[in-house]
Amino acid sequence: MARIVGMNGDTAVAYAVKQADVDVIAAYPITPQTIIVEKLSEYVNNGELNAAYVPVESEHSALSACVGASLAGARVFTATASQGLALMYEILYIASSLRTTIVMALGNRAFSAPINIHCSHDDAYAVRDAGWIELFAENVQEAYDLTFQAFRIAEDKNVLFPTIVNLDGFILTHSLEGVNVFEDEEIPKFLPPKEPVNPIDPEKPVSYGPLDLFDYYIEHKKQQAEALKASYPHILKVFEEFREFSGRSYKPLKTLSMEDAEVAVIILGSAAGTVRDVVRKLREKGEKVGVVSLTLYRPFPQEELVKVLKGVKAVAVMDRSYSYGSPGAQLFMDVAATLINVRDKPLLFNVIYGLGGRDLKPEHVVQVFEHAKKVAKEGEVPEKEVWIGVRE
Amino acid sequence: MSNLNLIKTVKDIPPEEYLAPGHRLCAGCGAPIVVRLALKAVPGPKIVVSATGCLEVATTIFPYTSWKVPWVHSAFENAAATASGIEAAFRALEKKKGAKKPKIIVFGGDGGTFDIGLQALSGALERGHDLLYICYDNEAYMNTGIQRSSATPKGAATTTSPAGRVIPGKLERKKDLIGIAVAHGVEYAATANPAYPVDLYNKLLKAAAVKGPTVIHYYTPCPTGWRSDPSRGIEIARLAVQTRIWPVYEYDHGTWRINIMVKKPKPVEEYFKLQGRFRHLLQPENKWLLEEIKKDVEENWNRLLKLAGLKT
Amino acid sequence: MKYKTWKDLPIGAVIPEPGSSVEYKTGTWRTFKPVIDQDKCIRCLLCWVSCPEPSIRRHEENRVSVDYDFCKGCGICANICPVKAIEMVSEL
Amino acid sequence: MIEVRWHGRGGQGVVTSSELLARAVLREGKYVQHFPEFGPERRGAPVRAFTRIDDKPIDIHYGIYEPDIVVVIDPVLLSTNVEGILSGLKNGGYLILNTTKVPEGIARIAKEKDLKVYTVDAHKIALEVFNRPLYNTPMLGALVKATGLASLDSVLKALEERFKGEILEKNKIAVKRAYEEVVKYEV
Repeated sequence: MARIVGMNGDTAVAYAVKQADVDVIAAYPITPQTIIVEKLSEYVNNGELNAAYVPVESEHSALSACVGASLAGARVFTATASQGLALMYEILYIASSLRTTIVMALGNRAFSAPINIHCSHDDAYAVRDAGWIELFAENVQEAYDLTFQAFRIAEDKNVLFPTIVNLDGFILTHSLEGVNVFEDEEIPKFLPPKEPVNPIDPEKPVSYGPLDLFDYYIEHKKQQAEALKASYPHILKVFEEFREFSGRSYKPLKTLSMEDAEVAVIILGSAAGTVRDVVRKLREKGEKVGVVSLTLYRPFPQEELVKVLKGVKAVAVMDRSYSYGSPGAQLFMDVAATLINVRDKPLLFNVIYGLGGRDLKPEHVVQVFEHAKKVAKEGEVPEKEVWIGVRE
Repeated sequence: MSNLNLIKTVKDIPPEEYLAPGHRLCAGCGAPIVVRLALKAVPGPKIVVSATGCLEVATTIFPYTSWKVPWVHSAFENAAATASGIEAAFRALEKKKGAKKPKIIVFGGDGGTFDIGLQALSGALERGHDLLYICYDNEAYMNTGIQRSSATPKGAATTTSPAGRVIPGKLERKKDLIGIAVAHGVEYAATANPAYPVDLYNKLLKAAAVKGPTVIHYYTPCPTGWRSDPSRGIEIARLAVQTRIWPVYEYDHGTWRINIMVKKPKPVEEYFKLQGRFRHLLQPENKWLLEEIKKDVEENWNRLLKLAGLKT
Repeated sequence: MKYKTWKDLPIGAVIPEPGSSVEYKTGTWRTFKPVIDQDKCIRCLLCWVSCPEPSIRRHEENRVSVDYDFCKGCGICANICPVKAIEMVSEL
Repeated sequence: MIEVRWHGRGGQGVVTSSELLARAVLREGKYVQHFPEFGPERRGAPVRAFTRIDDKPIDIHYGIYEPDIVVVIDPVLLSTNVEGILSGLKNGGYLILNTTKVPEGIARIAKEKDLKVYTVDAHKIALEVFNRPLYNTPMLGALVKATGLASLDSVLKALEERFKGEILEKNKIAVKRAYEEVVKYEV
């Protein structure tokens, strides 16, 4: 029988990590993720979770310890946000290149300066090139569900990449919603204990992380690139097995009313639901609008996106971040690159919204659709970059 | 400690080697000597974690490794943190699956220990992970080409503390690594030197026997960075001790001991003249710096005598 | 040496063969080579313990020999030998 | 969908009362969101919290600007922050106040906006039950009685999720008393 528990996003993630019977947690507190590590230390100190909690002295050491622990064969978890992620940056690439299976919750928060503790996707995007798998939760239930799936994906022998669950800072981390939770004894059916591949073993001495020069480095990178691409069908398989296990369905792309949409929004994270709500209302008025949100951000679901955008005339790609000096913000560039060689592709423009926790209200979404309709109608993009909800 | 099989001569050191030749360290490098001995001294299963540095790059040039034990390298400043994670993982897996926890040995150079890695080391020492941290100190960033570190001794010329007309080399004193380690409450910390292999080996035995963090600060001759004759590395190492420039001592469960007592120190000039990095100190215009160094050496020796409960 | 393709390499850039650096001979780095006078040698093992490679081999009864495949000719052994039983001889 | 906005000051348990309402409503099979407002404020500063309740899943994630219900936990705000309290409150909505006397300014606006105003002396209840000015749980009792958003039983069970022992018992008493003592103010 379903058991609904009221939890905020952080608590839900911590609860899932506990139920996943993680072996090692190494993390450093940072808003808005702190509740996660507080909860986990509480579980460990109360004997509810048999794991080693490593209270490191920095995020750099947090991820470094996770790399070591993962190589040693442990199921490993960390959580961070914003500046903490930035401090981990060096180790992000190492974690992926050594093919560790770390799972990280990222309570998405804006980068300084000026310092801000609220939601932007700066940190999520900072990982985009680092070889991690990235999932985005749109609500607290998804944050809970995706945490289990992240462990399955990361540890899958056909995947072996560290995996991030993104959840919007405060909007999800600190919001309480009803979560349909599993009973502890059900979990192993979906998530059995980790079976490490090639772990550190004194009986089988392997050297991890050697010096690699021009005679091999590019081969190793090509191998890593292909492996991340090849993980895609296995991620889909995990989603499918989770559906069988829980009855809740996850897909790389979540779409609403895209079948005959003429204009569409593409978006990540908690604001997707707000856009869907607006789409439902505009559809009632007969407007051919639709919305696509990405549960899977890396590897980027290119083929599916091309498919769902077929026949769409104008697309607003919404970024909760900015890429200074770039031809577009991060998701915009992903979408643009995905469509570049497609015939009859939609016109694209980039909407910058919600930086530092600025609320995305339904009226903002209506403005975006108005803009998109204009682009579709006139067949040209007067402004490639539109900031929404900013005082002019 | 009493049940330790401390050795009396070099002949008592086990013959098995866990570091293979074919590595690309410079001829005459002092680093592999401590590696060889540490891998012999630490009993049972072991894992090595290396910070980025000479030892790391020269022993694991893909597709070859010199290591016959599991070896992990992640980055420059995080060896202690990476080792913490490995130790924590084996601790957890030991509880859950009964897998025996190996001993973790960490090797960091002076850059990776005194400077960029000090925070991670401090964290690991404070948290009390069961690991033996060995700093192979060649007194500058040798991997990147002889740049000053906070372990570079006063007076030494490096490429970022050159012996200039106005500033004749490094003017700051070397950090006290053992003091830092002891301040964290470690049970065992010691300096060691390749000219005294029996002392070095016994210290590795003592450190390995502690359940918890221990630190060995190892003097590492570097002919390339010191501009010295590769064949004279051990001789220079011995002179460092005999001039009292590099005292060999230990902190052992609350007790300080000077292991190599130097009753009549040799003049520091004897040590300096064998190394290009110090040669400018022997010029008349730099006499003030030489005198300052002599004073420092005496001060440090007296400090250690005091710690060891001996008369100055 | 035959170079492997990206498909053939073990994942994560690991080196699964312990001590494989013995395939790389550093003996060619030498200009002078140590030659041990076995009659003078007192089997103290100071050369063995101080060799950075290690390329001084230790045999029964603590006899030693030089592994010229790896000896880089640093001369530490000759310098440290208390009875001057090791001589550095030019390779040229 | 019903949207509730809670007003109080830091340290009064504003966020807890919103959370407890969410937990009570969850028990009745409804869908909820509860979220505090986050800023750099510390103890003593005005604080708001929000609860969103619906019979179907809630997809939206943005702030509450036009609440159906406003609960003012802190009586001081009735004189210092009238504008803030009434901001966006829908015509015909509910206003639940911790007071014995509705200030004239609020009464006038309540009449204009056709508000349903309820008052309870949570201050007195809190001092008698807790011996401290803890207004949050009594205000929750008053809210559910006035609006029927959740049953008293669900609220008491929600308290059990959050509190234990003597504190739980005192909170139960406070909720029940406010539930009994809340009165409709005739606008």
